[in-house]
Amino acid sequence: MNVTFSDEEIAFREEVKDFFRTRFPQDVIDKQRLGVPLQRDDMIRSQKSLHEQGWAGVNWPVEFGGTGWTPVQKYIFATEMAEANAPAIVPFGLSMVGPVIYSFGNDEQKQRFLPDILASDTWWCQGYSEPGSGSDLASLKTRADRDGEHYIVNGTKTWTTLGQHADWIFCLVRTSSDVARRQEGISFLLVDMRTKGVTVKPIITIEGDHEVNEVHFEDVRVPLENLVGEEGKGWTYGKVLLQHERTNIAGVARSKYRLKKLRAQAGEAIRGAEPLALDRNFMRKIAAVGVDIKALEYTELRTLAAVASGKAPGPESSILKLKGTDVQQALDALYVEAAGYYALPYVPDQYTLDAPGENHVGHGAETTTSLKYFNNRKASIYGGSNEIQKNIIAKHVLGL
Amino acid sequence: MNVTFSDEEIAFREEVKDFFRTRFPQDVIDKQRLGVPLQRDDMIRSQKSLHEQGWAGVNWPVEFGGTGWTPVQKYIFATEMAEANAPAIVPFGLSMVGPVIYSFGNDEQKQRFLPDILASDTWWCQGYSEPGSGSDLASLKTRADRDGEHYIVNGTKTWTTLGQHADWIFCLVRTSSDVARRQEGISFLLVDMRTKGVTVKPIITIEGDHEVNEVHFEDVRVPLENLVGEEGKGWTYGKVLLQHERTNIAGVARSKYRLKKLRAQAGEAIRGAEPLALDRNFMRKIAAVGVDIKALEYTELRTLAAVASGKAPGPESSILKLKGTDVQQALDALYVEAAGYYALPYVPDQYTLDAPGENHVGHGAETTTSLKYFNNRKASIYGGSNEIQKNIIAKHVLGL
Amino acid sequence: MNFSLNEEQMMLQDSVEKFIDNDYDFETRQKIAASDSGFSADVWRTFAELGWTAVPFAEDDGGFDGGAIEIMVIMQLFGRGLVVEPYLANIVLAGGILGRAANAEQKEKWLHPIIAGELQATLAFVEPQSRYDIANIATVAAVDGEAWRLNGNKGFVLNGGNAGLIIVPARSGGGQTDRDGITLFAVPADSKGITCNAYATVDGLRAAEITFEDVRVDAGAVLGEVGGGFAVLDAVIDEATLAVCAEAVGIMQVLRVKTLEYSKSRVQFGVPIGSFQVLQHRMVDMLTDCEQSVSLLLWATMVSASGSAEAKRAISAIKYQVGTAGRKVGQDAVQIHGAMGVSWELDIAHYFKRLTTIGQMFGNADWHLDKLATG
Amino acid sequence: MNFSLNEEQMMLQDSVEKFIDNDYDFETRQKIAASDSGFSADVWRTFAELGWTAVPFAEDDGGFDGGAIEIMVIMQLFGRGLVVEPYLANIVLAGGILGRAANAEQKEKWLHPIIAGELQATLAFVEPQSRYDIANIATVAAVDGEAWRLNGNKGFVLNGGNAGLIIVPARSGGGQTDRDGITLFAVPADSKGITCNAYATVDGLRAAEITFEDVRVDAGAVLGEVGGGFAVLDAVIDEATLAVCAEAVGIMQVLRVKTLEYSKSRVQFGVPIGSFQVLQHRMVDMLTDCEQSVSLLLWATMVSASGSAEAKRAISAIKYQVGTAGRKVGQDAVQIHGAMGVSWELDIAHYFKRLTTIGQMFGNADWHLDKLATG
Repeated sequence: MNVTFSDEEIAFREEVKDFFRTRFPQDVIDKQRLGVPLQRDDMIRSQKSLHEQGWAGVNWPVEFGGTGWTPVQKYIFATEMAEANAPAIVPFGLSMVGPVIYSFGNDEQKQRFLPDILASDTWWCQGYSEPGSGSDLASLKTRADRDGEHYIVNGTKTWTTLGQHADWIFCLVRTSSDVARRQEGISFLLVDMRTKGVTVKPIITIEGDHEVNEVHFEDVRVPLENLVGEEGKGWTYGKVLLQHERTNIAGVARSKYRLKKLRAQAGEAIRGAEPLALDRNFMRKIAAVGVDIKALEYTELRTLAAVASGKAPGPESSILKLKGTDVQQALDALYVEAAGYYALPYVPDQYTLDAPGENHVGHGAETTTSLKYFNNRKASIYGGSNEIQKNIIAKHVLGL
Repeated sequence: MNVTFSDEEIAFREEVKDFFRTRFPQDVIDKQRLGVPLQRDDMIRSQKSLHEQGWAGVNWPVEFGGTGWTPVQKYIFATEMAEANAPAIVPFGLSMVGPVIYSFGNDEQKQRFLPDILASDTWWCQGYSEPGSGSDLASLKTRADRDGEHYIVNGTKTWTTLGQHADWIFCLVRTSSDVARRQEGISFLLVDMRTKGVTVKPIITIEGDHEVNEVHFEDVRVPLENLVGEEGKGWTYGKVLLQHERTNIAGVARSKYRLKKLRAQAGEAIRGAEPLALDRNFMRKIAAVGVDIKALEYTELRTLAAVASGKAPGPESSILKLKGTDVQQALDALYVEAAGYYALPYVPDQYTLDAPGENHVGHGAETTTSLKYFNNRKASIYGGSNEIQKNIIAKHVLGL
Repeated sequence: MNFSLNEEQMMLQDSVEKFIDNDYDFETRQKIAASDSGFSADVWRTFAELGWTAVPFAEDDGGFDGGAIEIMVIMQLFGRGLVVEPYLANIVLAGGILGRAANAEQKEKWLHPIIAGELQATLAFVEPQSRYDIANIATVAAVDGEAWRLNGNKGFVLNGGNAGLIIVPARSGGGQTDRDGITLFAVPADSKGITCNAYATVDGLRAAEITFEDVRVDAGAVLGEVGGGFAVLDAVIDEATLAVCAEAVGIMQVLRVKTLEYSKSRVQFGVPIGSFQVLQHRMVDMLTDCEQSVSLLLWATMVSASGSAEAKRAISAIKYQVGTAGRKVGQDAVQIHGAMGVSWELDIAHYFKRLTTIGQMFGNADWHLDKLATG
Repeated sequence: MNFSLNEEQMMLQDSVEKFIDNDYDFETRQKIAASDSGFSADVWRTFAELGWTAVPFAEDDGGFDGGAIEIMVIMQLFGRGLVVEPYLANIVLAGGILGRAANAEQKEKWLHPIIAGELQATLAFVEPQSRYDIANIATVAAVDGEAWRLNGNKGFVLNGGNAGLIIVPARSGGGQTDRDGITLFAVPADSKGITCNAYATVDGLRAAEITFEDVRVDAGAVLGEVGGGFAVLDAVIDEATLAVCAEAVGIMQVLRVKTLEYSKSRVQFGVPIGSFQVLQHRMVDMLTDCEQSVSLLLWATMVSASGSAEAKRAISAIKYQVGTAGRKVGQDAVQIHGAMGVSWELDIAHYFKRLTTIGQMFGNADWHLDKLATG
């Protein structure tokens, strides 16, 4: 047992640091720091810079252009990426549909889709949830009926994050109703968003932003070749996808960075006020979240170590999403608390790359704290609510 | 709306204060203060002094010797009794079987049992739980089969609190198995503990005390006249009994007193240590429990006021037991925290009415704090676990 | 000891309740919140006509002699309706100061138009550095002949962009956090040297950052004693704190009931989600939190109304409660509503946001727990 | 970075595990706990024979050169077995001081017999007024010619009634809470002037209040530098804190697993109680708490073993964790076991009690959170 990095690992860390300091788009990092909302192009440029470095497919196998990194390297990369305040990778292509395609797709699909995903040349979005389906994903109603060489897709997907930017959508669709279990008869289908009959309608979320969408399918003709794997096996692929990126969802490295930033901020005399660090109660709350995050960091490392040594992830992996979102939301709340009255002004337009004007309300990105808090209540709802996660753990880990 | 007491209420309060200062057994109060365990006789003398004052039947109707007090008087009495550090009334006779008998018993039973209960001349205990029945009370197996003028009782009751002192036991027994619902076929039976075939076996609880018992019935012959109300209706009577004393279980007045004592204690330099009151974190915890207790006090007052004005108790009453035990257990834990290392010695024998000797470990009753904490984990288990309480509220109050 | 409203209070309750239930549905509220000023002049006129703007003022001033109980009745229902009209800024804050500290002439000039619904006003009690300490005032009032000259910054001034009158606590003496040396000024919003940066707030209300640069006001602008403004300010902030607690309790009750209803109708896995034990117990906890909050609100209101010395502690207790229990109830309401709970379209999100912002105002839960711990 | 035990550590783990699983069942433990001395001389001899009493000491001293990792391995399993033998008092506390501060002569006199299992010892680091501040020492060591004279009271001395040797931190200079001026003395328990009031503890262990009245010890009793004992004491208390955290994690894991098993077999309302969603989710929380605790224990142990500057913070983190998560896991284990959980007869109650007392020792959760908040 030991906690130290090897010389190679230290060298790798410096390489990653250097990359984010020099080759990653610095204006994007500035935007992150100043609370300026990122545009589609910002996210694409960011990911393309990773791709140029060969670092886009963090978890992908080498044969498909992945990094082949050790768990410790992945940990270092995630840590340094968060430390650099670089935006998280948009997960739909690189972390979700990519792994499904290289795991279950045919060779043609691999050649057709993977390079563009890796290069961030296509933007993907996710078509799982439906109005009414909620946590009961298997109740989905969107149908794909065969018609010669095509499926005819009809139905509605919802809560489609960043769907307004997407070129392609991966969907779970019902290809058969004549099944014993609802989970059967579901297939995994790739749909070009420019196909006739696909329409995208914005949904405004609690904080007032357009981040998610409803995607309607009306007699959308999708070639049969866009089916991934076997017809009727979509549920299995979809589940694998959800499990695949557990550690990503936990976002431990980012929480660690946010904690550090909050602690540093508490030491400053913002707006002429006494530093919050003099408020023992607040510092105790930071410390308590810090303990959770440190525990989570080691839980993640244990998971990575187990997987790398060929073991199946143990019970420790199951708690990553649950506790990871807990911690994120606790941090959200602490940022709001730190901002006091300045969490309340709604002034999204003041965030630009130009130097903040005289009318800038609050210190730095202070007034975005409650928007982030409101928005991120979704963290315990999306991707299978935390209640569903607990049901799953109770069943599959505890055997209840 | 107003919070002030009337002149009559103020006079009543003085009367109660005076009673506990002068007529209530002062050695019992001393024992309470010094942490000396109470004996059977202490409890009986305490209750007899209340009876002499006409205050034993706090909630009983006047016609059966009750006080006829208003809700505010009951509130004042409970507050002053706790303030005086007088022991709580042993509930089994006065608060449990008494009300069942005067509500559902026949005249002969009323005349036979009520005066002795009121005068604390008979000690009652409760025969509800059975080994295996737990929170699922209706699964009880103790049988009472008719044989002429008698029931023949066979079975085992458990967790019978203070059963070692009891003259009589009231039991839920199965008088018929040929029923549609398990709750039917249960009867409410009064059994003289001196009857042949009744044996009492001590159970030692977590903290090492003998407080509860197993009571075995082997072919115990109980006269038919000891059946309360109708055969097969025992479940209804038993439920009424459980609901009857909700506010008693909450023990708000006692928690309020304990909070006050803890706050005072925190101000003292115990054993030469710095006063805990200098520890802001500890005082914040006390303050937080204090808010809960104040809320509970007003919740109880609202319940009493609603009942007095002829309304059925609203949803506010349902939370009394739940939140009341929460608060008790929070206080238990704070007392342990306050004692530091001195919560750990196990020295029950050092508590006597004689002046504490040189070997007294800890300050006052400090070393009893963790015993109380361990013992009182039962508060959220006995009398229907808090989980069961929540099920009941969800069903009957929320309509779920 | 008695928990019932008297006849007049019940009439007030009925009147506000009817208005909220009949004339102020969620859609109406959302339209008003999205309007330029963020409140409806029509609705405000109705408030005045119904006498609600006169409630807490003395009869001599044209008021109804109401107090903490009447304000609780109004604000709890305003919570239920998620009312955006600036009752807090005009009546409780600015009106509260004027009712206590203004002389006859000042009352006629400012309080009467406020009661009549003709003047919008506010109290600028926050400064960028003050956090929750209302005595932390860096805005300076300097004597300038017969007049005064004000310099400084006020932050998060509720209703600031709409107000014709701004009541400004400024430092005429003492150090930056001293209670002594605070003077209250009634300053017309169009005075030379005032810059107002108005904005919407995340809960759909309005506020502003206001800068005072050599703003000259005459001696008639001083409300009460020079240097002795703290006691008045403190009492009014206590009243306002209690008022938003009543609003918060109103919101919590709505969230609880709507969540319960939703859980009975929303079907997942073939059954209403209200049949899942985990959600059932959580809704029992919501009930407990709501009832405990109602109890504390009643206590705090009753002791405030009776002028008891306990009032300050009681207000800290209920503010702590709505800060902690309110957060839990709000978060659980959103969670049980699932993705719908974080949709702009549904009212739940907006109740949740307002409950959250109340938690941030007049001292958060931690601030008030500290007062209880050290008091 | 690597989470695996090395070969020797795995052998140690196997050996302790075998003993706990084969030779130390709950009934055996209960009998030993109820005995006069509260520990089994036979078992202690076995510990020595198996070399466990030598683990953390230098090879030169007859030890195995073990460190934080080896102690974690042992203590976590001792938690699983609820071992009452005074390993903490003898090996970690008294042995820890001697290993660090004793000279060759002193080691031969005291450390070697301890390693051999022949001498019972302890460290009297608590005073009645000290609470969790180990520098708060009122016991006075006064120079008396070539010797020293000790006067004062020590509280909650673990293993105090059994110990032949008491290591006494006493104040030879400085104020009552100064870190400077603390001197460590090795004092035979039969020295004149010592009064020992021994008692059982609520978790089935043993401790004592010990009074020193003009106890005379010669210069050879001083361990390390006169007045410079704090650094040694502090390091040993850190090790002991980490050791009881490992024990606590072992206990939490047992409670979690036993509760899960119980929930699968205990039938209520015709179904196993483990089928109730509320209990399922609570057991998921128990799992989370246990796994998070294991993670922190590994972190704290690894940084302690590597001598990192992070060690002190890491130990505070795991102690905070076992204080908070441990309380929750313990209370839930009892609650899910229902009335059985509060019965003396069942092991659950005893695991719960030991977990609780660990929470009270070496600084409770609050104490350590404060260190993290201010450090």
